[in-house]
Amino acid sequence: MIRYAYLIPFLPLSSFFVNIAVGKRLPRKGDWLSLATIAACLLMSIGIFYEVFRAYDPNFRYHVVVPWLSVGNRFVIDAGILIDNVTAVMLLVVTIVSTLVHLFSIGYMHGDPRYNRFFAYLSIFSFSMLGLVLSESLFFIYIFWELVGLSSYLLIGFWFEKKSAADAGKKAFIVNRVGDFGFLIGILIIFSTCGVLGYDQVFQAIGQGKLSGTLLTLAGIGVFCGAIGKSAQFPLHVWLPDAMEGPTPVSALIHAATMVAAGVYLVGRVYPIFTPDALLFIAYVGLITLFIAATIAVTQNDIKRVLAYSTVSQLGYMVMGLGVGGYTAGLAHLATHAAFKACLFLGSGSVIHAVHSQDIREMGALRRKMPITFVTFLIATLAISGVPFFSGFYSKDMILAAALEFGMKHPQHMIFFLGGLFTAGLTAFYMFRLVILTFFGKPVDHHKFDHAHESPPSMWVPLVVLAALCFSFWYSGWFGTLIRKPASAANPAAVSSPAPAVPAERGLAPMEHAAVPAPSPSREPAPAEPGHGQAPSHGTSVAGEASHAAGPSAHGESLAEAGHEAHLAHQAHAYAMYSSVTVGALGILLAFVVYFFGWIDPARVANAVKPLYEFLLNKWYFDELYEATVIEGSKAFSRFLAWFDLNVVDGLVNLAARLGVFLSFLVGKFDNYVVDGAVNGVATVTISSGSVLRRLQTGKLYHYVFVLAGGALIIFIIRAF
Amino acid sequence: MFLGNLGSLRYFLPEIAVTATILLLVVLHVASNRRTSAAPALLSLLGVGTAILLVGVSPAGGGKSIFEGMAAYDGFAVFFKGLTSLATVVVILMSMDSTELAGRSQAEYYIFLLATLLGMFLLSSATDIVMVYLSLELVSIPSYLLAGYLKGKEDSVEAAMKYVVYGATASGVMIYGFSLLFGLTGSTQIAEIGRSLVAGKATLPMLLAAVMAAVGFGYKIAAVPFHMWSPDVYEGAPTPATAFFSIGPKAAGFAVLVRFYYTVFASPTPGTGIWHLTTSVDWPLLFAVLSALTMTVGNLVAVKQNNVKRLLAYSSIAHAGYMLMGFVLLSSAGIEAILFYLVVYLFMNLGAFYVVVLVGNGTKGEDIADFSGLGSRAPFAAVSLAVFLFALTGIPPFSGFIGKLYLFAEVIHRGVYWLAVVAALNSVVSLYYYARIVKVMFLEEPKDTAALPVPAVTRAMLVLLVAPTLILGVYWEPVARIASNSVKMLAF
Amino acid sequence: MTLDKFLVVAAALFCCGLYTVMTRRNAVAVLMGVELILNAANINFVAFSHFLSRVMGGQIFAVFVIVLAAAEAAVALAIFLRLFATTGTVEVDTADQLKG
Amino acid sequence: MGFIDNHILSLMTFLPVLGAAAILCVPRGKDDVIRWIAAAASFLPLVLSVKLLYAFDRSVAGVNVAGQFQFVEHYSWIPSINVEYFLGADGISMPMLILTALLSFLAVIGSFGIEKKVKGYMALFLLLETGMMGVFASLDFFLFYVFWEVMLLPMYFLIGIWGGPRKEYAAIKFFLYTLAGSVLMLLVLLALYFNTTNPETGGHTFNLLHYMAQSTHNGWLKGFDVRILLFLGLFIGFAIKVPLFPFHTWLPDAHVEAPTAISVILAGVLLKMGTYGLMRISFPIFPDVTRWFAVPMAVIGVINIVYGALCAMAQSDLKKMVAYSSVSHMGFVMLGMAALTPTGMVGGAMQMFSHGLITAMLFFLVGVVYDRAHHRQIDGFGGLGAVVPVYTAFVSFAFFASLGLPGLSGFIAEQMVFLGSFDVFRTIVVIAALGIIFVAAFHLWALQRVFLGPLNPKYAALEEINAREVFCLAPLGIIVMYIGVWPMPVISLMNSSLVHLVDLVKAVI
Repeated sequence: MIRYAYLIPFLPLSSFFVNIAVGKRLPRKGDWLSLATIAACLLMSIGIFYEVFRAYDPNFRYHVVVPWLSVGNRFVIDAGILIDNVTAVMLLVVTIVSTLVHLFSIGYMHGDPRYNRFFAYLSIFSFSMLGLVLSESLFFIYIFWELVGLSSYLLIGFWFEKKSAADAGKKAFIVNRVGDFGFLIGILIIFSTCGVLGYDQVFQAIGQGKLSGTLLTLAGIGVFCGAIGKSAQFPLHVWLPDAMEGPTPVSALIHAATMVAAGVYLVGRVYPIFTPDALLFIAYVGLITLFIAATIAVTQNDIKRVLAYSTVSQLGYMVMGLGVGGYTAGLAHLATHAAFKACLFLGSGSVIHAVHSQDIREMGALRRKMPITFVTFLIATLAISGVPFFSGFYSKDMILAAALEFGMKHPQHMIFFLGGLFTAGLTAFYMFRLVILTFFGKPVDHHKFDHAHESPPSMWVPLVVLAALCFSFWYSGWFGTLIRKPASAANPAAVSSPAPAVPAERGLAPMEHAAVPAPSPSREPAPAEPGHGQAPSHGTSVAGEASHAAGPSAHGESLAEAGHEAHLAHQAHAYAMYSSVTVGALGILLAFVVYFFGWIDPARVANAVKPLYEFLLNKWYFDELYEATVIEGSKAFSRFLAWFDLNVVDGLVNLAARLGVFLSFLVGKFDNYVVDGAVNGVATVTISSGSVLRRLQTGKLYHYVFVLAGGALIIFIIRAF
Repeated sequence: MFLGNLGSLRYFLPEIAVTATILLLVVLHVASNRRTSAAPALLSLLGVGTAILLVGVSPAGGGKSIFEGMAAYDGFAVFFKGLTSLATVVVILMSMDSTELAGRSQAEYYIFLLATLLGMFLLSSATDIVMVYLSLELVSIPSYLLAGYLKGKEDSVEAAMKYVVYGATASGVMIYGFSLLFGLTGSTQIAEIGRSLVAGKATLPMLLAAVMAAVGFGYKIAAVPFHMWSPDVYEGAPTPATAFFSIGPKAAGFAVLVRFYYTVFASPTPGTGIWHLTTSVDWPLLFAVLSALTMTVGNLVAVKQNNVKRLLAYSSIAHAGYMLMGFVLLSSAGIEAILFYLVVYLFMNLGAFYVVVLVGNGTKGEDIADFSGLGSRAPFAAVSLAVFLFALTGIPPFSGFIGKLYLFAEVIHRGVYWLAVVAALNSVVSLYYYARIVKVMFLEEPKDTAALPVPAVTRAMLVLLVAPTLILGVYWEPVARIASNSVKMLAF
Repeated sequence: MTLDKFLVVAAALFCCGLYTVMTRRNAVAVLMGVELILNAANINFVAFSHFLSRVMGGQIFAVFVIVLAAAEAAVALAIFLRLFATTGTVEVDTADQLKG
Repeated sequence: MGFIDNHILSLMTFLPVLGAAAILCVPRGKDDVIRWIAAAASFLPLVLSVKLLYAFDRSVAGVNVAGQFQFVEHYSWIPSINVEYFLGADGISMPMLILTALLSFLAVIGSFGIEKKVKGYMALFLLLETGMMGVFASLDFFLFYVFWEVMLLPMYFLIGIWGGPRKEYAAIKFFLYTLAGSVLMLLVLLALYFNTTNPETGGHTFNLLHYMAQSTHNGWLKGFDVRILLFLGLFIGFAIKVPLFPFHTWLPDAHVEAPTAISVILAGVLLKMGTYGLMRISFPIFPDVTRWFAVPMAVIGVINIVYGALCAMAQSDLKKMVAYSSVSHMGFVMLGMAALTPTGMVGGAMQMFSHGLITAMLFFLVGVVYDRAHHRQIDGFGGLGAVVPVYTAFVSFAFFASLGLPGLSGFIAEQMVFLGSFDVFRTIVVIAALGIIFVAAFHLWALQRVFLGPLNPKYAALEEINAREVFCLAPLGIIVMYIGVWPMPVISLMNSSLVHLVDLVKAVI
């Protein structure tokens, strides 16, 4: 199966082309085509996952490249795919969510005038996202990075007649471009020092010391900037809530489960290039994000916006998790989050579909009308709130554990754990606030309530599937084993052994083999086995295990120390688990106290801390700040430049013309023709001097003779003396 | 080495043909009552045609001094004779077309025209200052009459008055300079004068003589600051006469300028094609400055003109400036460039005037505004005029570019970069006013949309003028060869 | 009588002529100025011929100049007449239609 | 067949002008006949260019090696001053020849809607095509110069007669600017001529390859200072054409006033002549000065990028915006070339090719809406996406191509420029990369104001793009996408030449 992996992105791409071109004329407007292709992708992904899972090798790699672009003999960029365990998991996540969203959309988008276009866009998104997951170099991930941005733009602005939707699409694209600017700089730094862009080649080059120190940190932060944009991290998180203008399935697929997680995936993919400083930067960005977003989520009343901010907050968790060294934790949260957040979003879509409103203050008691939606939504909420036995508990707990462990080693950075813990409570609170206001209590708007009904099966089946994936048993066990933190490439100890990464096979036709890089110094380089992709080497797992839980500073330390680390990690895990369960419970409790039992009136609380409430309600005024500074600033600057261009640069020659005016004034022949600024400047000078000169031609004969004689005299005098 | 009078006649056939034609015209004028018939024009065509033929078949070998040293028979003179008579043919045809001249006495007009031509023949071959003065006056005096030929038209008479006074003064100054030269050397033969001056240092009288001679020649080629008569005269004179002035006397002026200065104040370094100054009178620098001034003033003032004839007058001043560049370089390639330029200038300038005559016939006006919409009223004439104007600007693939190329090339080759830059910038300026005419012809909607009739003969003439302008822009080797052969000048 | 004296007279005459041309308004007077210039040259020719060279070139030249001056004057006067007929005046500075 | 093979470049160059001559013989009023003759006369070079593409040997460099030029036609033209008729193609000129053939043909098709003085229009257009082809095929500087200037006249008339409201101003401005640049070039041309001799004949020469052969001699052209002067003279001449800041102000006027097809040619082909000239003439003849001037060139390039993008953002006229976006994109070419690395150079050349296609699409598209709405004010539309979906799709495609979306050719070019030049100019490239944000911003902003949001009821009945217009756009779009996905066919076309060029520029002491 894996040998056909390169086909995966092309299936949705073909359906994109068909749907965009002739979709309107196809039966059912081509929705089946998109669904079929993505389902095929799902099947292939399952196949691949099965192969990977069967191998059960933390170092599994399948790497194929074909030459794509070359200039001279030094500049070479290859196209290819790289499948390791992370990829396999990610493929599965993407295809599952995508398939379910396709299915859900059939019902949700029913009757839309641009139905076929919607499925075409979903297909191009699936293509881009799968390409992003499979790409084996920074260059290609950047390509697909932009392409998912495009599909996001198209889908957010799908209902472009709404100005807010069109605005949101534009905002998303441009904000992402800001992040991509950093990404590009990161790529450029790496390329200019290492001369390669394939992940393996880059790690190898960094290991050889071609790029190190501050520049490496900068490169890491640059690449991470891409993630800041795509994963809506502070300070570029502003686009994601606005992106909710898109159809809800899109929000679920792109802006909750997959595309926004691409940033996290990117960080995971290039993890070895991050220096400890870069990781610390990443962790802080994650922390700030998760906190800010959660505080905002508490006050929002739009069901999708609450979910959007919760997405931002959860992405912050993932990023922070990666930043503090919880590699596995961050990626695990990515996977679990994809399921429960997609479930939440699709659930919200089901609700919106039913009541035609997004304001939770107009809902209430919907559990009676929409039991399936309610149950699935509740399960997902339990998952996100970190209730034990649900997937969110499993992964968030790992993140908090990693943060605590990091804090134990570096007490000055304990804030990661504390902030994360506090926000976990906050998350539970606002999520249950949402559930209670939506599904419990009494109907607020009877008209809407009466209209509400359970969604058709095409919509609730995906909900059920996703809800089923919200339980933790799906993930526990294999996840931590298969997905291991890679060694930092910059750590000299990790690369003191000859770099064993086997260069990928080249050829015009995709060739394959399993390359097994060394995760630890103790390992012998494995001979390249040009054969089938699943070449397990279990012997490596011991050493791999040892470095698994280690913090960023722990690489390359002795096994004894590794044992100590393991102990520390275990301890941290326990603490984190207890405290997170406690805090989560408190949050849920508070939500019930306030919104279910009504013992505390939220309006009064809000009034009591009005400035804070306003501040949060207005999302910390980020949009206003950006609007006032960056956007207005650049617009004003561009207007200035346009003015400058029209008046100064074009006028540079005009300036000469002004000089000409002055000169002609000096000779007493001021000529207002010159002032005509519209005329090209050089011509103006010419004309003005021409008109001065022509005044000499008075028509009076004796002037002519005078000039003749005078001219001759002057010539004579000049020549004579 | 000097051929006697009788022996010289063999080398004087074109002049004789022209003289005979003039005499015949006088007879015709006296004998015929029909003063406006086409006979004089046809007769002059015949005469000039014969002259061209005689120039063409004139005995080879060159390098003869005829009439006891008064004139030279050399490639240089032959070239100018051919050039000026060619110009005269075109002008005669143009005059036949012009309604300005219709109804006026024809024979007199052509007598003056041919007399001027005779003067130009002599001027381009004169090797004695007496001869120079004589032929200069022979060119000038009929020109005055041509300028004032439109009896009753105030402009024309005013032009003639200015022309005659200015011309007489300029030639007076020149003759005074000649008298000083004669005093310094005791000879009237320019070769002799040159030899006598070789040893001498630059005395004040010598300088004075050089400058005063420059006044006379400068007036003839209309170089700044001796150009001021030309715009007024060009505007006032009948258009065919203006066309004639802008090429014929100017070319002859260049001929005598080159011959005089190169013989008197310089001498060739054998085998190199390079001249060196024999006296310390640094006239090349002087004329380089005049050249820059001339082209700049001509172009700048032209920009502001609204009368096409006047505009072309200034443009011809500017072109004299370009040609002067070749004069200052003391190299045969420089002179070659002038000769080449004169050939292409002949076609493009006369062509432009031809269309002006055509439009003047149709609209009775010569303002730029009268050309508006010509592109649709008379497309062929308009396209031809555009070709001529762009050729005058010096844009490939028209011949004017090649002419400029030769001039620029030699200037750069001799290292006078500043002059090259000035000239280059001037070309850009010139585009502006030439394009103004093109603009009104093609880009503006005409006030009057009636088609302008273009007679078949005129059309044929325009073709005959456009063709060389185009062909010489693409393949000019033969003309270049003729020019380089014609540089061989008598110098003894 | 030395050459110098002739030359000084000629130079003075030349200047007078030029001055006349530049300042007089009446066309006929201007023409007279031109004649002065030509005659200044003539004096030079004859004087040089007499004092410096034994050839007759100078004198001959002077004769030519005189002849041509006459011709020129004839043409000029004819033109002035025409001017008078058209504009009613022979003032050169009123004839300034053509300018610029 | 042999004749065609031996004279393929000449045929490509002169077939259009033959077509123009044929058109002049067609009687007035038979506009359709004229149109089809013009289409045929521009289609034949396109066919030949395909033949050229297949016959071209990609492995040899050309540039300064006489023997490695292909399709060479070498005759003496004016023996007395050694002007030669010398045509040939290498990797530098190949993409441009193909681009010219393609865009010319499409522009003729795109001009079928012209009703005013069809005869003159088509004849001038074909003359223009001859000029363009000639520039890209010439290897003799004199010949190059003649073709270079030959383009001016038709361009002047095409803008001046068939242009918009301020056509006269725009036409003369274009003409004067360009002529000013080319007279400088003429002076340099002559200086080169007199300082170089043909080793075979000993006479002076206009042959570019002979200049390049001299370029390694330190004492050539009286030393480095003179070479700097000559280089700058040429540079300004080319910079006006590109156009580089601050010589770019003719461009917005000319582009805006020109009729659609002429804007396409202006932006698609004429702008490339400036950078082509630098590659073909300036760089190999003055390698040492090129290195000396690399940083200023990069700075100018980056100013173009950022400045052009910002100016574009401020425009209210759609066409003017596109025009300024050309300024921005040509900055990438300059930046890539200035880096003097193979990647940067290929990136720059790639950008020339790609921008030619993309900007042609953009101008065609602006023309489509202008034909229907008779104005181009960005704020005067709104919500057109609902009325004209196909048109909207084309515009979106072109805009995304223009802002450098991966998968389309502009992206490849920009990235190669970045990757190739970052090593050399770090800060400059960072600023240039900042430009991509602005580029995205103004494209999307315009897209939104014109096509998205609530529909402006004035345009509820706007006509959808028609088949002829799609015929003009589709080939461009397909090529843009093809190159974006699989750029090697184009890169390999110029690879060896440009690598050789970089070696040449870098190698000299």
